[in-house]
Amino acid sequence: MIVPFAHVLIFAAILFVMGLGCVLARRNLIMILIGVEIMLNAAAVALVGGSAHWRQVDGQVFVVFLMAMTSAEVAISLAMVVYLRRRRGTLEADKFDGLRG
Amino acid sequence: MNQTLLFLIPLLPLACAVANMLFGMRLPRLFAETLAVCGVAASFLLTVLFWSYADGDGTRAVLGTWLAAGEATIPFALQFDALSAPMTLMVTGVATLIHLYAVGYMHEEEDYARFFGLLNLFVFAMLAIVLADNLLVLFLGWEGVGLCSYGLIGFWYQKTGNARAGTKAFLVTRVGDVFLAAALLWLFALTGTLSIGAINAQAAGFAPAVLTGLTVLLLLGACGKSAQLPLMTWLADAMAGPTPVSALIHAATMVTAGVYLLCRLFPLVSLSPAGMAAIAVVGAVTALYAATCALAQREIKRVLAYSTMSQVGYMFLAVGAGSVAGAMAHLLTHAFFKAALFMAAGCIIHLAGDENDILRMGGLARRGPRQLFLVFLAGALCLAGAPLTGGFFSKDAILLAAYTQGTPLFLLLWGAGLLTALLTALYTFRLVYLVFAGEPRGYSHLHDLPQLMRWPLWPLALLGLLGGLLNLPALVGGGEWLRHRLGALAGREIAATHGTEWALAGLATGLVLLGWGAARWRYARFRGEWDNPGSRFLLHGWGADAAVDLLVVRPFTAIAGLCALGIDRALVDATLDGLARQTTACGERLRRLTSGHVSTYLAGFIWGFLIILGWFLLALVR
Amino acid sequence: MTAATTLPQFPWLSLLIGLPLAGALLCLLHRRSRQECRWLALATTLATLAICIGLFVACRHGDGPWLLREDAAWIPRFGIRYTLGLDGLSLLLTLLTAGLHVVAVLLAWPEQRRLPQFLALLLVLESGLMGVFLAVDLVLFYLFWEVMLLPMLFLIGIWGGENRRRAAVRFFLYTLAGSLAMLVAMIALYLLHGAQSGSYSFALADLLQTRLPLTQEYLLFGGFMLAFAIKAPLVPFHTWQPDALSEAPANGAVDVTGLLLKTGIYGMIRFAFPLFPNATRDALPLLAALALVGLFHAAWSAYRQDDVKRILAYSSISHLGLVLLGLAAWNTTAWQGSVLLMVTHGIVTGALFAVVAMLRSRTGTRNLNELGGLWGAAPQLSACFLFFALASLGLPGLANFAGEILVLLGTFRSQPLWALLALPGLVFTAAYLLRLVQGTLWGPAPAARAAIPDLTVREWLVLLPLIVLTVWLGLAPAPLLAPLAAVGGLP
Amino acid sequence: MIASVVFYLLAAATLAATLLCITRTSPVHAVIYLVHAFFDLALIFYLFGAPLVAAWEMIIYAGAIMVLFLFIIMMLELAPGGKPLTVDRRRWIPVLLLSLVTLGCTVLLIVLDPAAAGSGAAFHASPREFGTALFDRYALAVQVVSFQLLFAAVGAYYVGKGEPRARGDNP
Repeated sequence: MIVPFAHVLIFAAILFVMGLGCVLARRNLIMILIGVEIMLNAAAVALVGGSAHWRQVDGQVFVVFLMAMTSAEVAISLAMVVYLRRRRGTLEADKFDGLRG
Repeated sequence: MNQTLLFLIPLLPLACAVANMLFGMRLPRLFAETLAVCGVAASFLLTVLFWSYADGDGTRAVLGTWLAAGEATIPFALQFDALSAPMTLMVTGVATLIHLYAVGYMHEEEDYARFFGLLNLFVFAMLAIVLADNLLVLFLGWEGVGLCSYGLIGFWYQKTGNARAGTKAFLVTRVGDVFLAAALLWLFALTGTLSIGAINAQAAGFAPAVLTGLTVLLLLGACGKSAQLPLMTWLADAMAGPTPVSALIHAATMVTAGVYLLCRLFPLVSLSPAGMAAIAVVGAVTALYAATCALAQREIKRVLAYSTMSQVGYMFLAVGAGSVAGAMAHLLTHAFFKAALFMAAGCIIHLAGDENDILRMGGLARRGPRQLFLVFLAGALCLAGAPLTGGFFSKDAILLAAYTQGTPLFLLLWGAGLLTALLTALYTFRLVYLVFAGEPRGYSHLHDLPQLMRWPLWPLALLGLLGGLLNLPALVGGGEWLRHRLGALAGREIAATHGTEWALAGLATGLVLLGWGAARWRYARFRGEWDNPGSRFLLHGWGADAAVDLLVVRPFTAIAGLCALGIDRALVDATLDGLARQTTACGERLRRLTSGHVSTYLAGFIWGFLIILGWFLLALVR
Repeated sequence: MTAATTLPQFPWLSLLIGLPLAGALLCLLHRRSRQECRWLALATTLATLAICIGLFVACRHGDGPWLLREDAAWIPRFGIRYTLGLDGLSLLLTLLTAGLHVVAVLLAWPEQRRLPQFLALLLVLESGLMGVFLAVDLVLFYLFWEVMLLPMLFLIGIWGGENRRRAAVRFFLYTLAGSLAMLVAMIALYLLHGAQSGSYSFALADLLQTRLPLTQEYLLFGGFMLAFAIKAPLVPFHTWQPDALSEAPANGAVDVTGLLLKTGIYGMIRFAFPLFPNATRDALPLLAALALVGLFHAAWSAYRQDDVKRILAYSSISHLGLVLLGLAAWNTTAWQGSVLLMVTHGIVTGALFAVVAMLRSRTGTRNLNELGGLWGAAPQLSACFLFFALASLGLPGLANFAGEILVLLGTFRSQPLWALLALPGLVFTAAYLLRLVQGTLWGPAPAARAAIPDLTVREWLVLLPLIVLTVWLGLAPAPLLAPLAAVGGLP
Repeated sequence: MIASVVFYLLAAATLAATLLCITRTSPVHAVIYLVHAFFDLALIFYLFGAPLVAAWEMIIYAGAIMVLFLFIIMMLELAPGGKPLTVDRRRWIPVLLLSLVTLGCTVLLIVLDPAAAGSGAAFHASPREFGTALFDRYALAVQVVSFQLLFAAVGAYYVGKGEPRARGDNP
């Protein structure tokens, strides 16, 4: 293994936290989706690192599934974004508080 | 005739009462009235018929068991013996005459059915007290009498004042009943039974402290009903009821129930000297207190009410001095002449057009019917204790009993008795002069007097005058019939030399003459009533009413208010409502959390995630 | 168990519970015609009463604790059985329930709004109460305990007075909280018993054998007592009662049956005291203290109330205080006295509520200051009102006195101080009841009052049996006390 | 040993790109940086002996998803204001730097083909091995995922199809 597994995990963690920060901090829907993407990729990194560490190919297979799921998710969410944009004229996440208690 | 027929004596008035109450209004008026009078007259006749049953230690009749639970078995039982027989005779006799008088007095009242129903019910309750063999039947009569006096005092209920007087009477006597109930419970705990015979028999076995306690409780119970200190404030206001009621209940029968109770339980009461002293003191003090109040009263019936309170005080003094015969003699004669006085007062009020205030009467002797003046005078002479009248002999016997007791306390009480005798003579003759002598001051013309209100007075006045024969002392060659009849129940043997007896008789006569002279000097030619603070103080019964209101009624209402509003509203409800409000407030805060912004939700999610992470780290570390 | 010989073999007790339910269903089916419903409900309640009287006559002299008993498996897996038992105590209470429900149906006669549903709920309430008084299995008892609440909640909630919602909800939550405590204690007892004896069962007879360490016994006793204290009601938990009763429907039917909701005392005698003997013995002084506090607090509060129904509600709490004192005195006379007082209080205060309902239908108000001078306008109604007020006052010769004097006699023998403390209660009871009578009957009639009709035949039908009962129980309560002698669990 | 150094360089580059992506105000810039980050990730995957995954990363993520983002952003004219995309020296420095680093790493990787490095048994999953694993043990999962993609497509079509009703009416 070229790099100690811990470092890979740390790297993935940092990446994940950045994605999370983006989701939490940003107002714009698109940026939130980007944040989600980053988080998913961080997961992918961890998976690949794991498969390299345990010398199993399953990790990589999972990354493929992960990518499939991500693309499905992006497809729908961007469709929603378009829909919301047309309906509400804005993409500010806080404006969509229809579920307010 | 077997004993159970004895039950007819009390049950006949009860039957007539129930009949009157249920169907009174539907029956023609005459039928309802005759039904009422016959009920009482019949029981009077039965008492005469059964008179022989009372010889020796009397007969005990049992109708059936009333209560039976655990070890408490209480039957319906009557005891017709030497003590209860004369009392029953007096009650039924006086009641019959008063019923006749009431028919005349209430002839323009349309709610007669209720009146006669209650009056009959009263006679039943009084007979239940008199004939009771066990204390629970006595208690039944005791409360029944209280109920009837409540109903009859508040008979003219349209004026709330009357109803309030009725309520006051019921509540004050009810306080007395509480003490009686306490004694009753204590006796049951001690002896396991409530029958009076058994209690009197086992009385010797009780400890002195228990005896004194019981006697004090019985005394307070008797004070309630007999309007003695400290439970006497209700009697004066009870005059709000119709006059026959005052005559029957608040002169002849109910107020003497307390004395009868003490006489009935005399074997128990006499065993505790402290108890006897207490009874005597209460009697003498009340006699003095009532006599002073009677001096300043303006209404004719209130004077007589305070006079009754005073005379009953004498009876208490007699029981305290150990002479049951003296007490019973005075009780019987007093019942006769006081009933006569009250009925005469009723006639006077009727004549003067419902005028109660004696200051606005006067000159009735010449203008009113001659008979009325003579009857009233006869009653007044008995009340004042003029020599040879019934009142004289019975009161003298009581003073003699007190004097011969010998202890310094009883000498003091004997002195108080003498002073009361003087005051009694004074207020009696004041009454006579103000009503009958001088010029008419208030009323314009005299109403006519129905026949029925005239002739029932005579028998009672005569019985009052001849009351002395009941227990004529040996001094004047009398056979002391009542004391011999009572036998064992008669209490202490009054041993006194003839010299002291003559001296006391002379002293009493002197006091009466003194009283009469003073009254003649002051009131023959009426020069207006003194209106100084002293007389006002006496008028309001030494401010007793105000004191009771201040010390008892107002604090009670305050505490009740505290309970009702304070504890229930503020404390219990508030805590519950507070609880409810807190939960809604928490709900509100939680609601604000769901702000609809995605970011807050995600933040929540992250916090949760961190906590789980922290938990695992902790688990890892430990 | 000795089933009375004269009775044919028939599940009488289940019939007692089932009949009112059947009646309720029939009432709902006949929703269309109000008249039909009325007669149907009356027939059902009268039939139930007839059965109760029949049982009373037949089983009065049965020996052994259980006069009549029915038993069937229900949920064998948890050892829950459908067992109904009739002993002296439940004999009296079922009789009282049946009687008061006949009165309730008669009172509900003129009700206009949705009468069929009203009568149906009333009948369901009756069957719930019967169940409570007959159930011997704890789970069955708890079931009926809850069933009893629902109709009451709807009756007050829908047909009630102005702020009926609040009163109904408060009543329901209060009782529910209490019964949850009982449920927890019940289950704990069930498990402990199972652990000790191996066989898991909810039957009262089995649970009586459990020997618990003292602390556990206190806890379980507390659970049961909390539920029964709320239903009794004892003072700290009593505030639901005046609200519920003063907001109950105007025709008074629910007040009369509402009194029966005081099954707390029955629950104590049947379950709490026998199941936890040591805890009970130690808790007696506390119970007595609560009883006395209840007696005086309720009497004083009643003195300052203006709403007639609230005065009666507080008076009912005050009487229950005396009943509890009798129980706490722990001797035969006091116990029989308190059970008798519980029954007669049901009759007398029920009658008073009926009279107040009639008063309200005539004058349209329940406020003491607006009433007055009733005697002139309606002498018969006022006479009945005075009669029942005096009976409630504890006038000797009328129903309540017999119970009260027995309680006091019994209490004085075991704890003289308690009896002496309870005695002044007589004066305070007299005080607020006479104030009630003064406010309504005496005094000048308010000018605005139109002429008031006197008692109608229907109202006489309601009051006459109650008057006869009050006098009969006052003078000869022996027949009622006889079956009590053999009640199990009594000292 | 070189491989580790390359990894750390690439990791640093990815983190920097992501950081910049997050902090951009305009979504277009953010997407660009993200694409950049995905390239570095692909290299890292390759470094960990997952060439197929690296290729897919480049194709699917960088290629398909980010392009879709860009397309959506352009379509919805989210670009801030009408300001033309002037070349602003200061803004392009970070991009240049990152590109250089990425380019350097790529070159190094090409030069140091791990297969040739033979530095110990670095794990290397050949496409054959990957293929058999994918379609042998995870056959079912593949079917499921394919369904998932189908649903996503249908969903996107449906959501996208709805013609906009009057603007601003609440759903």
